[in-house]
Amino acid sequence: MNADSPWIELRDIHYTYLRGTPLEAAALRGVSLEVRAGETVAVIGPTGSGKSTLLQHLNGLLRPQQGQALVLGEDLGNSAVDVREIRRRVGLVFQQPEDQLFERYAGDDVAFGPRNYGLPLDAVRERVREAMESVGLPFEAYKDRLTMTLSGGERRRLALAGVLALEPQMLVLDEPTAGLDPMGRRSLLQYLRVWQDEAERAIVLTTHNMDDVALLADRIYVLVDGRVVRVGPPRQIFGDPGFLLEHGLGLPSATQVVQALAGRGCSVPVDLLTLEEVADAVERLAYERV
Amino acid sequence: MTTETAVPSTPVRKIVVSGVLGAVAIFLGWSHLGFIPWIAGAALTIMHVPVIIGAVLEGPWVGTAIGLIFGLFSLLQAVIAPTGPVDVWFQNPVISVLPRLFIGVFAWLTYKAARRISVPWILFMAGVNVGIIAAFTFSLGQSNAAAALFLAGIGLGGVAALTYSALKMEREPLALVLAALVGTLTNTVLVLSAIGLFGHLPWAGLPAIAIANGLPEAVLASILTVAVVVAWKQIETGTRKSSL
Amino acid sequence: MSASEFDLLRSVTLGQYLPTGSVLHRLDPRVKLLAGLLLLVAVTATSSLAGLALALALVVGGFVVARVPLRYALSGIKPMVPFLALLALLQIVAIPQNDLNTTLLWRWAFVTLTVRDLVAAALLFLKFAVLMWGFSLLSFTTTTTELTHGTEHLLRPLQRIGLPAHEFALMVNIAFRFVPLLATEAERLMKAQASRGADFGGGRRLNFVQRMRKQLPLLVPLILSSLRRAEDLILAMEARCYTGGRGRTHLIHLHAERRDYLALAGILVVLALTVAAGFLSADAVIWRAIASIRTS
Amino acid sequence: MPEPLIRTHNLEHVYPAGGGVPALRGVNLTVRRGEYVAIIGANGSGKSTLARHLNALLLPTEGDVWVNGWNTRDAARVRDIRQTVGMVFQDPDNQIVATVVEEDVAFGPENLGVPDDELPARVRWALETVGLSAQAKRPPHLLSAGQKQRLAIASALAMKPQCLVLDEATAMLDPVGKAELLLTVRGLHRSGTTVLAVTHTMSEAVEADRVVVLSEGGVVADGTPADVFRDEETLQSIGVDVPIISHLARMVAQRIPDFPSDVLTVQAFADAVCHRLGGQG
Repeated sequence: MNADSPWIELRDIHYTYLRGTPLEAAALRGVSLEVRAGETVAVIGPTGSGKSTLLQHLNGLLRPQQGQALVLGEDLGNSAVDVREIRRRVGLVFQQPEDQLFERYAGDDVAFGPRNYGLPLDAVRERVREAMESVGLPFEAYKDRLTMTLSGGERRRLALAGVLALEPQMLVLDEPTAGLDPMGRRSLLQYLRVWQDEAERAIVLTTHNMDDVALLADRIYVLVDGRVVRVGPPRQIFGDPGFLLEHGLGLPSATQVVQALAGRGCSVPVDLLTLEEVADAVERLAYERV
Repeated sequence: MTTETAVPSTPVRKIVVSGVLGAVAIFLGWSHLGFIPWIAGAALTIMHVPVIIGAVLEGPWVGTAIGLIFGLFSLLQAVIAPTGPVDVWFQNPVISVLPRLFIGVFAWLTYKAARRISVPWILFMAGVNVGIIAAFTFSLGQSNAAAALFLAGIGLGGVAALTYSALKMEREPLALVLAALVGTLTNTVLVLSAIGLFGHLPWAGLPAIAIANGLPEAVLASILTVAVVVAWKQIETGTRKSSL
Repeated sequence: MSASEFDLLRSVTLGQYLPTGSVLHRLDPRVKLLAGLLLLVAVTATSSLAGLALALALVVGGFVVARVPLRYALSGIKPMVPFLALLALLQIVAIPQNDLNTTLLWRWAFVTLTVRDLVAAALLFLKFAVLMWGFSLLSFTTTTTELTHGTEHLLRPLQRIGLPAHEFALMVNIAFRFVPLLATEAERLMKAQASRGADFGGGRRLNFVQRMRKQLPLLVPLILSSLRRAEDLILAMEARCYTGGRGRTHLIHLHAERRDYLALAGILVVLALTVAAGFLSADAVIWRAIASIRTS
Repeated sequence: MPEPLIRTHNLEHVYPAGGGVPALRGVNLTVRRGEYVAIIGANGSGKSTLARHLNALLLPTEGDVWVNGWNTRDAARVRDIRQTVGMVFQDPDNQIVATVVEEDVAFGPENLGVPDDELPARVRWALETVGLSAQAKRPPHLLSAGQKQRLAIASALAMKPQCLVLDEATAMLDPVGKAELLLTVRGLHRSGTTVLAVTHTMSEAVEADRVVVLSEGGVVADGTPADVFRDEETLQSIGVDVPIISHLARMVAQRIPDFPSDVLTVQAFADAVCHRLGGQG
């Protein structure tokens, strides 16, 4: 895997659940996707479009039934690949991860990953300390707390720490901010941004919150019925709101305002993404008229 | 997330907890997650753990109800989706259903009694167990000395380990371990006796199976029961700290 | 290698209900439950091959009427054939039947094989098969919901003598309601832990401790989450004024029609014959009839 | 002045396992028939605890709660109270009892002893109201999360409540599910049902015509959405976000002095902009 080849390359992936039985359900129908070092890629699509199925191909939880999955230079198609090593370097966090905590004490749960990879105790402690601090759960204060007594937001950050403790190169997040209250959502996004800027790392995430996408994503894949129907930077994807609404997808708040303004004849550039840009555009409009 | 500790056991609570833990027992059986392969192709089951947990948390009625669901399901599974020779015997409700009704009651009784356990009581129980093993070894020794000595060794080792840990552990986890042990042995002993009653297996062979299968299942059940109940009732135990 | 090791959970479809919409599907669930019980009693009580053949015909006929593909319906027994053969062999060796007036077929050292042994083996196999296919037919044609409704209605008269029929039916209903939830939950747990290095593939022989270390981190959160779900459900049921069975009315009423009584009567007759065949030693009569034809 | 539908007086609640920290500290709240009230606050502010006092799932440690004139401490009235105040919870899966959609809807009325011959019509009406008539015979675990929540509403509606409490009912739904649910709730409110929405989603709070803000077990604000969301600083200090649009309106107001900053919805904002530009042009 030379320097500039992408960390993840999916080529024409097909996946069907319970293939060959009366309950057969096609989840992916020829999906190709690419993730490069340092990038944040968002996968958006209505419920049931195959987002979660796609994510599970990135760390070998699901092996491609058809097509090729190249992750960090390994072809996940052939079973000889050490998939546990791939899963260490590509950390996947599921939806509502706080439901998957099982150790009684917070520190032990974060240590589950490093212990599975046979690290000695002091290396495990160091990894757990670093991971917990990086999600705003001070090691000394939280390591001996009963997991069940932590708040929902804290338990979700603990679950993220459990994956960060493996020091992954990439993070794959399935709806990271779903169900969090505004404060929890803001702090989680903050930790993700800090984590990504620390070193050359990549993030792949699915979400229904388009403001998160506008904030974080470098590139967006739009998935509908198991097929990629659009791919591009946020400004280009959100520049065509009609297409997204047509597929039951939401829009970032800024885009919603732009659309409402356009509908009333006050034309502002269509690819505005953040509230600041909208506010400045409205300001320009106001003073142009003078 | 705070769970009220002293929660009145209303009829709704009894029905729902029985139903949900009954679903766990069914699911463990159906998905075979409840079977752990053991030596010589036999499999240890932990499908009785939800029965013990239900009894400890919500009392004997809930334990019996979950036991009934567990029994009916294992009967149904033996008839519709059999996997091994044992299933032929489990088609008989007296073997698959009746014994399972008692797991919850005995587990609950042990749990209630064990909470008032004291050191002299532990030593007394240890003495009783040693006596039972001695008598058993003596009787089995007539026909097969080697097997008797071997089984006696295991038995004594078990009692010693149990007594030591009983003296060391706190009250609550100890009560849970004993409840799980008694619950599992109830299941093993009653099921095997029913099998013996119907002559599927010679009586002489049953004690060996009971120990070979029952003891590891009891160990598994107690680990699982303690882990779940202590976490659910947020009981601080042991070092009260993570292992880091 | 397409099937991932986690797919086992998704294939845990509860029961094998096949909605072919046949008349058997539309029968009153109480009739089907009673038929199941009668079959259990008849199969255990009879000792006659002829009787069992009759019951087998009834069950296979049921598959045809229910439009269930025969090969699929009968395939369930395949994994058991070796074990049944083993058990039959054990029975022949362990419980010799050479005392009565039976013709000796074969002898080797202390093992004797007589006609009666063969009959005993055939009985064992047929009893197992009829019972299995009978209850499979029941699960093909009846949903779990209908089963719980049928049970509740059957037990309702016993409610007056204190048997909690309503509570039992509601409990079983909740259990069936939660099994699919636990299946998806367990799958997510396995995948979450696999994503942190847990190895569920278990290709190589995991020893007991390793396997337990794999299974425990899965079972603890699974049971804890079912207890959490129970707390929510209790609140939801109390919020909807549930205070036990007294005074509750019912949306679902089972109405037995003529065809239900006919079906039950038919099943009763056939199974009565199955049991009767045993007492009338029908096998001997048939055996002699065949023998006489052969010699004449 | 007619008796309010719901009234709390110095309502206090301390969870036995809560270590003595009161989850509610003296809440005085009245809700009249036909109102649409949103109850917002950060996690741990006591929102759900308050909601569960309104149908006697929880009883006050101190103070009282009256529903339709009945005190929730009066055990004889609990059934009437819970019939008057229906509730929908956060997790779609954990509030469905039956294994068939229509039987779950019938569960409540069956408990109330609604005569057998009236049940089918009532179930059909409830499913019709939430748009799930086609799913009547299906098992719930095959529904989407949004459909399951609408089923939960139908199951509450079937008891003909005067008031519906939504305890963070949209938290686990995707945008399409959220929009459908809010549409259903708006329809119910228009046809006379009092609605109490406990939420931390601002798009849901803006739907209401009155917003009550809770912080650490006490009511810190109670007024129309526009009034409540004007004061962004104090709200943010207690961990409550203002709707994105009022945040945007405030940013524009800093750039264009007399721009109305109490705007709450996308449409209202666009109207304000065009009005501001049109007026000047």
